[in-house]
Amino acid sequence: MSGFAALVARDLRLVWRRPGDVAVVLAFFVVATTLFPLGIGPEANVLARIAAGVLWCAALFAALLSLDRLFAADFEDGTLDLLLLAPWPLELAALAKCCAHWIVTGLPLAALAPLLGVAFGLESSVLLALSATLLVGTPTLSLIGGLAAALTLGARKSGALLALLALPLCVPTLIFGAGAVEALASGGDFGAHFAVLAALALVALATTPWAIAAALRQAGE
Amino acid sequence: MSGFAALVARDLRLVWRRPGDVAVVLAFFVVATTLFPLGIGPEANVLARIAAGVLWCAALFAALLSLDRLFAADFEDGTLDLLLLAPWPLELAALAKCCAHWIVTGLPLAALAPLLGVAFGLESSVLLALSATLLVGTPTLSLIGGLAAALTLGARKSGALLALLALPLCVPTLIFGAGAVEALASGGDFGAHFAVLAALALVALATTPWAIAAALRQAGE
Amino acid sequence: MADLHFLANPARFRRFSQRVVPSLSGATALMLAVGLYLALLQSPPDYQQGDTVRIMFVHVPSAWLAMAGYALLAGLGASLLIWRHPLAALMARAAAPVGAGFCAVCLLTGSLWGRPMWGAYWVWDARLTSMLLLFFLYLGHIALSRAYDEPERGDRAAAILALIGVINLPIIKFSVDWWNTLHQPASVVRLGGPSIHPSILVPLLWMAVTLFLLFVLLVLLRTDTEIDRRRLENAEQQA
Amino acid sequence: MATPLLEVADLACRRGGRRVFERLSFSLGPGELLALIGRNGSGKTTLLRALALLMRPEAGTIRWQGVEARGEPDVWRGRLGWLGHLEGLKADLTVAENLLAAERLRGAPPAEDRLDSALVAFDLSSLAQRAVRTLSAGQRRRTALARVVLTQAPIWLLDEPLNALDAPAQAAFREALATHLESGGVAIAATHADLGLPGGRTLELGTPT
Amino acid sequence: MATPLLEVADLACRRGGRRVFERLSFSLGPGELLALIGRNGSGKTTLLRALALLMRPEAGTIRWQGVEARGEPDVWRGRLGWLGHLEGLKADLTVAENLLAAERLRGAPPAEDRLDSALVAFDLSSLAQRAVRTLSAGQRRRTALARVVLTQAPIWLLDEPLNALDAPAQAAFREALATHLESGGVAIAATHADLGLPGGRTLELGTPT
Ligand code: HEM
Ligand SMILES: Nc1ncnc2c1ncn2[C@@H]1O[C@H](COP(=O)(O)OP(=O)(O)OP(=O)(O)O)[C@@H](O)[C@H]1O
Ligand SMILES: Nc1ncnc2c1ncn2[C@@H]1O[C@H](COP(=O)(O)OP(=O)(O)OP(=O)(O)O)[C@@H](O)[C@H]1O
Ligand SMILES: [Mg+2]
Ligand SMILES: [Mg+2]
Repeated sequence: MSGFAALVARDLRLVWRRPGDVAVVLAFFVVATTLFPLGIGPEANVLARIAAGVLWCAALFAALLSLDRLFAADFEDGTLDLLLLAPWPLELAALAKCCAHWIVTGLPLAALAPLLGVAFGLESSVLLALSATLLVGTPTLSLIGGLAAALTLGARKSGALLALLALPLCVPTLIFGAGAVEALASGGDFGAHFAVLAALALVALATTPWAIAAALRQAGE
Repeated sequence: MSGFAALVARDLRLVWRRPGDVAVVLAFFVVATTLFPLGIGPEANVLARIAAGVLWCAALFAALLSLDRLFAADFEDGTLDLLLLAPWPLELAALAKCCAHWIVTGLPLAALAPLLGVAFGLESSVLLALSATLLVGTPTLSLIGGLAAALTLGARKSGALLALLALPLCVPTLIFGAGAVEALASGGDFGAHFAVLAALALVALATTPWAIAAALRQAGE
Repeated sequence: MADLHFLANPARFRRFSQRVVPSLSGATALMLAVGLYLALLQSPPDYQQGDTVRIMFVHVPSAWLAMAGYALLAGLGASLLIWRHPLAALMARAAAPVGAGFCAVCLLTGSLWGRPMWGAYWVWDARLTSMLLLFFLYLGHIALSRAYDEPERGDRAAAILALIGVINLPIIKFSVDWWNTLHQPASVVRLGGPSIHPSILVPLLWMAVTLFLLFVLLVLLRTDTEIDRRRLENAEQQA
Repeated sequence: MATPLLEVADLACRRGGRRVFERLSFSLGPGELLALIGRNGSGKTTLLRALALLMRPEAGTIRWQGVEARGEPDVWRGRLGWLGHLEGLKADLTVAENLLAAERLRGAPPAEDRLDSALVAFDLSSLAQRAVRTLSAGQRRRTALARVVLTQAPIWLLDEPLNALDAPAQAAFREALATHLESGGVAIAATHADLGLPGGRTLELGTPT
Repeated sequence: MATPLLEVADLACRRGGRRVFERLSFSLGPGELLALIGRNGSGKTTLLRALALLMRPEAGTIRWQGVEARGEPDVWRGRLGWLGHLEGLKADLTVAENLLAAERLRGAPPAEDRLDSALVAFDLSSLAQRAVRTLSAGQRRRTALARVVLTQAPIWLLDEPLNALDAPAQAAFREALATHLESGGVAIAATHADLGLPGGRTLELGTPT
């Protein structure tokens, strides 16, 4: 377990070394969100209608953009070998990397989303729901994205194709995340959507670390 | 000039060795676009209304997603040094890299967009216009994205900084691209929008290669 | 122009700024006091907007200065890349956050004003959005210039960005005509028309000059700091 | 001869469908050094990676004090000090931070004084607070060697440790290796140059096909 | 002594705010080899990069047959054969594709027979169709050396060319270098080992501060 904490700490320190790196992800989130009104046009009722989808989509992009180097950097400088050689389960290491990623992206994204929701004209109760869904949904994105990042490491063709499968794996989270917010806005069943979202997160937590560890071992060969 | 062709050919061959990378970008485009009908619900008039904007935004993200390794891979394995040492203008090399990127992303995106437009209930004349705007607009995205990729090369930041730099610069293209399609759909002045789009592409073509070359030279130091 | 060239040398700039800063800060403070009096007390409340109209005296000059600031960054970028003026880099580093600050002030005052006027803090109007994009351009510049281990490289990368980014400014401005579907409310058009009342116009222009002086003052002071910091870093590394 | 600590029997490995070596056997007692030599592509790196369980051999066993390494992989890994072709350093962290982070990843508590002595041994004290990205090739290699010394692991697996080192750094490495062997550790090092330690054994891998 | 081809005068370079060397001057005539030696971090790589115009020196001039290199950078670059710490190979391309692509990038038409002889010289013929990612460290280094030979450039700039090479590959490199020098070329090589060519000159860079 101390290795787990050490790995999280190391990755956080790496982020800390790049002051503003988190700010950059967040700024990207903001810019990405503002693009949709630009492309679609400024009609307030249309915007409020699609706000949840847009914000969730932008959160996915932000997570993905910062994910693709999650393991690649370690692979290229040889620190992945050191991870593989650490005398504790690789599954924990995989979890630690995803955890660090979530702390520096998912958490701030969930905190920032309500602000952007205001710009889209969402009501305050909906804003809270938005934040809550992101809080529960982004760990799934970090875990699935981490899996895709690990699979693409070995750069075999099959690996890249498997990453192609990982993207659709994020779709349920997006649908239920955006769906929950919209359900609340339109008087639907928020709770049911939210429960599915949480269930997805648990399933991801229970399965992806093993898959990631297997992919990393494979890449190390 | 033969060096230019050689560089384009080399980059295309590299992509050919890993077809999954292009597939991921296209899949991203499809998933990002189909998310909206799923999230918003099947109201045909709302969907047709936002189709152009959504497709253009998704294309922009897809292009950016694949851009952040444009020069970074060459930087890390030392081939950037060889490019810098080639006895012909670095500006041409910059253009060649962006050109190869456009062939493997912009071109397929423009080909794929009409198919997705059908799903949004766009009319056939509008579909054609969508494809045409993407064809003219995506080179600008590749060039601006290439500049952002070159600027962030030696920097301590990840792909998100690249996106932060590139997105505001891409906004005019996005506005006029989506605007042209929408103008056609709503009986506006398609030609004028399209002309601006083409002008933007020419301006980008005339300025970014110099800026990219300057950025690459200083990344090599 | 000859004057600017004269200032390209950090040491000479230092002497120049030490001479100018005291009187400049005095003048700015005085102008600000008078300006606040004009804007807050002397000018009449608008018959329609009431006292909220006073936001304009900060809002409009900030918008102008934010735009001028980015043009300044581009000019400094050019002089760094073409003539390699060492001072240009330091001044750009100093000016970017100041410009971004004015941009933020414009956005904040605008959206505070928007709540009573439009019933919303934010609408996706072309003018508002273009200002937001300008803010992002500033953020990109600041982030890029600080993203390198060697500050000189950050300077040059940011200079390249500013030169390309400035092309965007007029485009964003023109896009108002193409893209705008939600028009500015009538009250704005009335105020912005040629028949603007002198009781509003005078404090507005007064505040514009005041904030311009403030802008110059802040840039000078921050440039001084940047010179010190760069010297300190060099000394540290030489040691 | 002392009782063997490390026994490798009948090891065989393939890479990309080709067999690199087969029926490879050797054993090492306390304080013994094995120099792996052979042509480029003869399988030195492959053998080291197989010993570290970084890749799965086709056949064969690796035993430490009679216990199969694959049986308890985490315990086995805890015994290894590893230096690969790549240094395994984070460019954004300083030299000291890299060494500490690597120690913590192994689960060991950070030890200030040991850190200092490792830095001194490889003449890195003045570079301790520099980000690794600003180091020269040899300075990086020295940092990676300091990392190996810090592990205090009984088994060192080193892939071309002398690469990029200047003469004083080579001497420092030899001294560190001698100390390690004297204290009863074993070491296996792939190399093209002479390791320059008396009494080391040599294993030559066959020419690649 | 022959009239100098390459004249370097008063070169000074800084890295990260520190001065690495200053007032460095030397000149090389046809067929001359300069070995750069010095401690890790003494500035060998920095000097080579400055000579290749990959970084801007603080002061000093580089002249080739009396003409300043900076004046016609493209012409100067066309004269260089470069081997850095990094190999500059694309992992996804085969050995032959890498060599051809590098040649084409220099603007030269691809030459089948020259390619073959370069492959033979470094014993790469059997690896020509293998993707570089499946090569061992020394096999990669040999590919990079074959790339330098292919350029037929009059000036070779080599950073630790012997790194990772086995004995036969080192001999092949020496032979290629000797041929290059005999045909009137010049070469500058940073190295920690003995290059093993008679008559080469040596430049020692000062200890880093
Ligand atoms: C966040 C919201 C806002 C932003 C970003 C914003 C931005 C700007 C900008 C950039 C200008 C300068 C235009 C130019 O000179 O070309 C400007 C001017 C002006 N703004 Fe705003 N604005 C905002 C909200 C408002 C609101 C709510 C009002 C009042 C209802 C308002 C009233 C004005 C007026 C009267 C001018 C001067 C127009 C002229 O004479 O040219 N603004 N604003
Ligand atoms: N990923 C891979 N896929 C296929 N073959 C590989 C792979 N990696 C190495 N090989 C091959 O396996 C053989 C052994 O490689 P290895 O790296 O172990 O050699 P080595 O003895 O370390 O050589 P060097 O002295 O050059 O480092 C070589 O012939 C090499 O081409
Ligand atoms: N990017 C950089 N930023 C700051 N300092 C650097 C950078 N690169 C190198 N240096 C420093 O410059 C000096 C010279 O480095 P250089 O790489 O030229 O050394 P070298 O002689 O090639 O050493 P080696 O034998 O280890 O390869 C070293 O002290 C190094 O720490
Ligand atoms: Mg090897
Ligand atoms: Mg070096």
